[in-house]
Amino acid sequence: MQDEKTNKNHKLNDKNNKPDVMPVEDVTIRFAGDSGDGMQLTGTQFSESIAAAGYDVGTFPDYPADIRAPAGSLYGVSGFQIHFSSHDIHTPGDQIDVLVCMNPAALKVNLKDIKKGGIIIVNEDSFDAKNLDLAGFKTNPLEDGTLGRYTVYELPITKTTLQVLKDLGLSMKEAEKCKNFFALGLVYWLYNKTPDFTLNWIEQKFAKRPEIVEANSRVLMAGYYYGEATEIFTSRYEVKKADLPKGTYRNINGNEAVALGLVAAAARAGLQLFLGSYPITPASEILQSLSKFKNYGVKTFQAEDEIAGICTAIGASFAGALVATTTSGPGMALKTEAMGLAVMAELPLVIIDVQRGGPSTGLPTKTEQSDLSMSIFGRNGECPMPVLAAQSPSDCFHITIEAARIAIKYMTPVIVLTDGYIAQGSEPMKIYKVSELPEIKVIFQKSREGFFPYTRNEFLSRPWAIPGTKGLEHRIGGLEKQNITGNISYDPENHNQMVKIRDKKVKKIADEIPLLKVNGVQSGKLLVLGWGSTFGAIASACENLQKKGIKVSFTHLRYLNPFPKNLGQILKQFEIILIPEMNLGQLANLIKMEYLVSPITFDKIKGLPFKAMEIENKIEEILRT
Amino acid sequence: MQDEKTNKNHKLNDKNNKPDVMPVEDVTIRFAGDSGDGMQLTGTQFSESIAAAGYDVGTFPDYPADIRAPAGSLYGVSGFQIHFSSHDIHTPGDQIDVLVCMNPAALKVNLKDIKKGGIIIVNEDSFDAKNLDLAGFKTNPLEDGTLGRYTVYELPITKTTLQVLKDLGLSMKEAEKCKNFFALGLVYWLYNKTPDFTLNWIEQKFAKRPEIVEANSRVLMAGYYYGEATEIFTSRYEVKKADLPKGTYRNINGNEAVALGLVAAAARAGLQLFLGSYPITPASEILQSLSKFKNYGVKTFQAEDEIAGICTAIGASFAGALVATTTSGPGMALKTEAMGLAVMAELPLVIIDVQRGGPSTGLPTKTEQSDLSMSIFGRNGECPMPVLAAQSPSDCFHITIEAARIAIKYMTPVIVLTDGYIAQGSEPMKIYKVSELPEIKVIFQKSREGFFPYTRNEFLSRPWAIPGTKGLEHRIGGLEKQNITGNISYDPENHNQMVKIRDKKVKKIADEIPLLKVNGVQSGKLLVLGWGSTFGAIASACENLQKKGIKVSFTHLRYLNPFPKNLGQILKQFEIILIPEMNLGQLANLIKMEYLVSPITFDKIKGLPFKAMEIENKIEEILRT
Amino acid sequence: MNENNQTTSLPKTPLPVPKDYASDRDVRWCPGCGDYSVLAMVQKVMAQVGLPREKIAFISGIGCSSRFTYYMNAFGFHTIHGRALTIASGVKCANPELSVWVATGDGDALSIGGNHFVHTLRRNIGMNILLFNNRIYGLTKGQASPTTLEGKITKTTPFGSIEHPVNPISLALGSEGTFIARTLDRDLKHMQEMLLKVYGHRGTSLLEIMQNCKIFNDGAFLEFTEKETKNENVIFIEHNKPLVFGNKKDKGIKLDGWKITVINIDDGKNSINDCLVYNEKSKELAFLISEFYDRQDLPMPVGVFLNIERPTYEDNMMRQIEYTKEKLGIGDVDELVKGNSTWVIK
Amino acid sequence: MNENNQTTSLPKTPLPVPKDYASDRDVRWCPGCGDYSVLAMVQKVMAQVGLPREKIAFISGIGCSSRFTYYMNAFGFHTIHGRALTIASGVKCANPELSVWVATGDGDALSIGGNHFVHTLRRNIGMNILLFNNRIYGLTKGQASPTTLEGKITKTTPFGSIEHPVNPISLALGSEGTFIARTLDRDLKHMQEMLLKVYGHRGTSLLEIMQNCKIFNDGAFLEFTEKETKNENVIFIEHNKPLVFGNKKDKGIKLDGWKITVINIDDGKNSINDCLVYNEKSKELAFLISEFYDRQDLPMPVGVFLNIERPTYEDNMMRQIEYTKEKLGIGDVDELVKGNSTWVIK
Ligand SMILES: Cc1ncc(C[n+]2csc(CCOP(=O)(O)OP(=O)(O)O)c2C)c(N)n1
Ligand SMILES: Cc1ncc(C[n+]2csc(CCOP(=O)(O)OP(=O)(O)O)c2C)c(N)n1
Ligand code: SF4
Ligand code: SF4
Ligand SMILES: [Mg+2]
Ligand SMILES: [Mg+2]
Repeated sequence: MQDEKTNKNHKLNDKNNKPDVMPVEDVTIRFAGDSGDGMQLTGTQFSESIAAAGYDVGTFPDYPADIRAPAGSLYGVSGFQIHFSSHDIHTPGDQIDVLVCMNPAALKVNLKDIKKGGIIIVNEDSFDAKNLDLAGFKTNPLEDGTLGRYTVYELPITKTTLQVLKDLGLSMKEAEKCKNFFALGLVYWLYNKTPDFTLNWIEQKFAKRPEIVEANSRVLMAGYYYGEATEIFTSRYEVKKADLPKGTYRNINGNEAVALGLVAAAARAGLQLFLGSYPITPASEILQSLSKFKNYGVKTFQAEDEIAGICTAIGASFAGALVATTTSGPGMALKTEAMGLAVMAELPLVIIDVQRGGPSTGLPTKTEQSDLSMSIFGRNGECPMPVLAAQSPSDCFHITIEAARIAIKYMTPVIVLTDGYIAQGSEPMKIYKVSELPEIKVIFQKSREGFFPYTRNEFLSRPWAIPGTKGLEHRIGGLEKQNITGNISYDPENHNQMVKIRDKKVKKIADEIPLLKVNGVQSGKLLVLGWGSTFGAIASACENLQKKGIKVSFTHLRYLNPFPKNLGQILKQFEIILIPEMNLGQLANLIKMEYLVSPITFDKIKGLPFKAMEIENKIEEILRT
Repeated sequence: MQDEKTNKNHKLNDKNNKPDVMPVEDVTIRFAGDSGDGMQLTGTQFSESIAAAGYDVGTFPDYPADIRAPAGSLYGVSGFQIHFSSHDIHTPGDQIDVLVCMNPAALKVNLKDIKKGGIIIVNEDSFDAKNLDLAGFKTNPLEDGTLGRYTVYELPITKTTLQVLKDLGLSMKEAEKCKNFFALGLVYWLYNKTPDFTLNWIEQKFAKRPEIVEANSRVLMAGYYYGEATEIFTSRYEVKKADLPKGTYRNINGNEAVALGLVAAAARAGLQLFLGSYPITPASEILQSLSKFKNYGVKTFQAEDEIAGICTAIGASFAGALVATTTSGPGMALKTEAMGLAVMAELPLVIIDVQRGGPSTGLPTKTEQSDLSMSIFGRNGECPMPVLAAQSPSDCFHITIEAARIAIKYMTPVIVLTDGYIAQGSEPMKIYKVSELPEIKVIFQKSREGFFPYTRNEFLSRPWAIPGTKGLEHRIGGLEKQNITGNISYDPENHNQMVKIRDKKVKKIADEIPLLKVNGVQSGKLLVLGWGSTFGAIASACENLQKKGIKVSFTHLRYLNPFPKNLGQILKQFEIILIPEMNLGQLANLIKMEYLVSPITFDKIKGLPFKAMEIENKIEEILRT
Repeated sequence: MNENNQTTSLPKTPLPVPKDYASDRDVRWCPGCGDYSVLAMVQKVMAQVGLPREKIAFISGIGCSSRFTYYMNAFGFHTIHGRALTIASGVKCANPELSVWVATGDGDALSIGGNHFVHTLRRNIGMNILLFNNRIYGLTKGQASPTTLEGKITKTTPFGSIEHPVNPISLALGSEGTFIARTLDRDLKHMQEMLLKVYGHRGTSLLEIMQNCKIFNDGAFLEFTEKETKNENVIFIEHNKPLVFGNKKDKGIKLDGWKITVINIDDGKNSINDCLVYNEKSKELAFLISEFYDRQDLPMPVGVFLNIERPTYEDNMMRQIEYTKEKLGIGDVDELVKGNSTWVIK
Repeated sequence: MNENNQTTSLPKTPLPVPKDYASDRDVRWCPGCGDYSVLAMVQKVMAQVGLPREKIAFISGIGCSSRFTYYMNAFGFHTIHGRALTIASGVKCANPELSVWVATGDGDALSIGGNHFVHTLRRNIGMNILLFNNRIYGLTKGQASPTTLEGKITKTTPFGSIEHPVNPISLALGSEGTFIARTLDRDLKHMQEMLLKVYGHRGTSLLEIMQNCKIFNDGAFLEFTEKETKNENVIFIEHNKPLVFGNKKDKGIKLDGWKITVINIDDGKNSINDCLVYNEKSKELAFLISEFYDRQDLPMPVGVFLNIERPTYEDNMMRQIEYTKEKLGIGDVDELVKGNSTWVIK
């Protein structure tokens, strides 16, 4: 909202700092510490202020499973990674340039991800016997040479924090809690960025508690000046601003983007928005966000279970609202029967599945792409539904709007797949006004003349005739219906026909799906084909290789059912198709089925997103053979 | 049980009947009337007595949707078709040789299925103005020439029945209800078969009501002697006995066969049987049958819904029982989340899906094969499960036992697909003793030594360590588990490994699946590939054509996941693969995916099984091109 | 469009008659099914209160009773087994102006749909639930339902049911329902009275209808519906009236501490004044009386058990929306999408 | 095998101690979570009654409380959200010898699992249900649950909950439960007493535990657990004892017709003899008292609401199996497969 932010950004830049400011292309920083150390907050602050400064930013929060873990334990480590760059980036970064770690456990967990020669900033005060033991270090890694390959800065973060605050009358516990701001301040300094963004935030956030404003600000600045004052840092870094398309930007994660996408779609369509949902990790935030938008007229219904979640939505759709239901794998499984009803009743409905590690309860907090097959095939009977997938946090906004548009235009439920990675990761999003979004035309049936519930327009879509409209009283349901009249029909030919009409309706959507573009050469040896959240890693990998002069192309699917019309044509242009997926090859299966082409699946089913490097290596390996 | 039946069979045959007895190869008879006319009973009686006489018999009951329809209405027509033959038959017959129809509606509905020149026996008493009107006949078809192409016998069935019973003191309604036995008696006569089987049955069934025994028997014999006495029938027919493999036989429908298969499997495994289920058409009979087997120790649990149905079964499996859950499409959809738990917990469980017309509530009483995709793909995460399908009513028995065997051996849930057609249709089944069935070895873990819940044997199967066993206390669940120990694990590599182990475990079952046999030439132009209930129609069609010297081969899948190991090899031997399926090509998709071979799908999604003729025509059409 | 305008510009629409609410579909229940009388009475009551057809949304699950929807000339949605209440909840939330009705069975509402039953009642979402309790699964041909009595032989309980049945009224009370009543398919006058009250109540109204399934559970409620036995076996509970029953109205219900006894009010010892006076505002009484269920010593209570006011879910929802709009201002979606912190790339 | 034999041949196993029931897993609830005390007490009570570990099947759904299973050295199954009671039902039916326990939360048991709650209770399947009611979704980080109070601000109700909550005790009563009790995570003595009774009851035992969620709903039960306020706000109900409460035991519950009033028994006008004497065999009383829930004028009842006998599902099931075996003879599977009518092809 306050664009003036951009003007303040470099207030401190012209100061004459002792260490040199070295230009770098892009940087990946990870803040890591105990769940209680406020690392998520620290990371968010840094990434938002960096994004606000005009950089392209990718983030990846990574925190322990749902229950609070004991302080200092390995499984209690919480991390937040920020990647920012002078060019268009797609991922939160593969390897860490700078690790800020607040305790030994955080060091232990993250060590493997640090770049050779990377920087490690540790809170030395936490490296006591107890914490070392909890982290499973037999000897102190700060002393035993473990960190020989890195540039290590050991700072007395806790002590300094307490020192700075000692006259403020805070309790020891309260005071200690500020220490994350020290780390943040220091990193601001290290990357030659002003801490103003966070200072403002602190002021607003704790407006009612001046002593906390004072404490946090002091510690933040203490960290900042620590860099400035002490001579231990030999250099400072500066990343050139990115060259992003013109426009107004904000930072956004995928879950928030879905929530806003739904609100925007409803506004665009001129409909009220109804969400029927049940909490589940990692989708709960969408319900939570929408619950806040009461003054936008949004109706959220926290149902007793996932079935009630989707069914209330179906009911509201029958009554004329734009409706959605949000969930993750296990909840998706529960909704399958009701999805069939929506297909039969031909009512618009947006189903968001924020995929997580499966099967069953699986890995609730980890990411995966393994609900694709279920989304396409997982219903009784011939039960076709369009399936879309978001390729990045900000794309969650656009894909959700697209899903709503298709749902309404074709009177059909639509599945949108996102996953834990993009749901929680964030990136800058260019802002559009509602009026600039694709049109979503709603035509409620009004006229009685010629009205039958299952007549169809050119898109094979039936009329939306909502209760309250005089003269249009009619009945629909889950039993097979007679073509046109919608009456129950057991007629064999009619059933055959209806099954095929429903199938064709979904297939016909391909007529308006944007054709795929291939990035790189348009034909050749290797095409990398992706879908959903792998976009960032694939794009980075291919662009990196292309820069090196290696001939590799890539294209990315946001529409999984139906596929873009030129996909088959594109596949034919390449000798080898490589599909990196966070599953055992679910897209690969669809491709085989549809095009009789056999892609190579590169799977990673580890609850973690691909790194660009992993894909680069795989590509190089393939090209070598 | 009473094999002496076979000796009585031809008691009346040597009588000197006036019309000639003409030998025929095979015959299809359909009894049709109002829902209240007892056609299902009539058909069952006839087919059982015919089967007991040593014929191969196929039956197909076809009755209206779930609610009683008004008497005389078209949608209230109930039919039962019987096909019997001197050779091994696979279907209930394509076209009708003899239609017995009790009212005008039955005539209207069934006319299209009668063979040119076929016989129609009508109850002329029911052809009054009201019934004609209800059936939508403007003029009386018995008079207006509609039936010109057929041999029509108009009999006063109602009147004769009432006449025969007039001295018995039954109410008019009660007396009229006997009229189906007249038709039955007549057909016994027409096919030169003794009515003894039914006379015995009547005696046993109504043992407590001698007046009803008397009434029904009288009417049955009245029908029989009507043929004998009146001169309207110009010929009588005799079908030579079939040449079936040696053994003891019974007649059975698919639902009953599943129920018996479960009991037999439990007996073979030495386990108690537990069924958790919720009623749903057309699967309810399995639950109903098993509920009767209390004195066999069978535990049936009619749960509050399908989810509770499968979950009680999972609990009982954890506790060491052989467990099953039975359902149809919509219920299957509801069970998907819990299936994931069974996959993760690696517990044996047999899931029976008696498929019906979908999507959603669809066509509850009609048959379809459209849950195959869902069975293979319809769960969140990578969630592999073996899937089998029964090819005929009697095969339901064997496939269920095979599913139980695989479930226990591999510690996995297994899906068995049957459908409304074979669930309700019947055929002779050769009887095996429990001791003759394939071995089902149960090894409960006993020893504490080296015990971990997720160690694996050569089949990658984990130990079954049931509560009550001292020293084996352990915990399992739906979260990803550490290899071997079964403890919760969020470790990325472990997850990757476990996903692949679960996948491999199911794939490895292929090592012991019987190789597919091709019927017909082993390579050539056309292979017809089928799965599930289409077996009968495909086999008949191909055999018919083969007899005509046409080169067509066929092979049939009972294992859908994994496929038999030689399937790929077989597919390569033929130019064209034709897959007739009662869906839009779900097996075809799997074949494309697995073998990159593109079969021709021949679909029929009409709630009705294929006719052999339809497949013959399709084959000929393909071979012509 | 035209047509609508025309209609509203007419001086006055004629009063509706029951058949205005009948759809053009053939009614396909078995001859003699108890569902018929309910259909007729619902149509009658709708005409009586003059409910505009286009305002009616009739939702049902799956079951014989759930076919009700097809027979009403109204907006109808025949959904999936057990989920009628959730669909109805969505309809009402999206458009609180509608008169939402649900037709459901003992299996649909209390077995597979039991959870939604509990939560709909506690939320008090505006809808009228007609629960056709025939103590059997009709549509699927005769399996036990959660209201099937112990010992009853059905297709799935060939040796008698071993389950203790649900008492729908007690369950509704335990689920925090606000309007809870019972009627009989064969007592048309009473049914009419109940339907009018159902219609009159704001929030979730539950009407259990003891409904005879002619085919699979014939006579289940005979003792409550047949002239000869009805008055001895049924007690009609009415607000502010003493609880009396019997052919000669000679029996009464007395509260002795917290114990219930049946007294003879003609025996000189007791009089009508000793009888408990019913109060439909009392949840305590409703609980006491609801427990007269399948007990040989007590008559079956029929009538309104509870009728209390509590804000409805949709009112609360709309109120909260209005409140936040007032407090925070009507949201501007463009601003929402922008969020609190943006920057411009030029 | 060997080991087993060895163990049984030993003269006597030493008496178990609580830690025998603790598994080797680190307990991972938040520091200060109310779940800890329950875990400790369950282990203590199991040792007290000497329950053999191998006879214990501990089943849970998903939620913080459902992690309980992992911390018990017993057979454990951490299943899926809402389904613990169904899995437990299957376990008990397959092996009625086992001591089946369920750990579940207010979301797990009453939201997604609400239907199974109702049906398990009415069936009276032998199991002990520990319902951790913290009035919030803990594991998923702070959304409203069905027991969240109206007006409460949670992650999904940022402007306050608009839903009327479930009262688990009333719902259990409406579901035909046979043993229904409530205790507090911070009253160890009472919890112990309740757990012993839970264990002692045949059939489904339900124990609601008011449990503090330190992180997302801290202090929800403070008034009931803190020394200063507890006695004024909680009434301990005990069989055959008058209902009195208050710091000085100076208040009582009186039944006036069917109305409940709080009386001062030290005021000269009323005495302890005017107080209602509780009876855990009375469903009527249980209903009356269960309704003291979130009412400012009445104390929160804690203790055994109902404790009645009814045949358990598994007993009925086994009895029916035995009965049919006796009546029809033990089934011979070979005969069953043959059926009534066979023929031989030679
Ligand atoms: C998910 C699902 N499970 C089961 C069924 C089968 N089914 C349809 S109606 C019904 C029960 C009907 O009983 P009830 O609700 O009492 O209605 P009634 O027919 O007695 O009026 C069942 C089990 C179904 N249609 N869908
Ligand atoms: C099918 C499904 N839906 C939703 C979830 C997410 N989920 C896990 S636990 C839970 C609620 C936990 O609340 P409660 O049962 O009260 O337990 P608590 O954590 O408070 O002890 C939810 C919504 C899930 N795991 N599975
Ligand atoms: S089966 Fe029973 S409930 Fe269903 S329509 Fe027939 S009589 Fe009515
Ligand atoms: S979130 Fe609450 S209920 Fe869960 S472990 Fe923490 S304190 Fe306990
Ligand atoms: Mg019913
Ligand atoms: Mg909780």
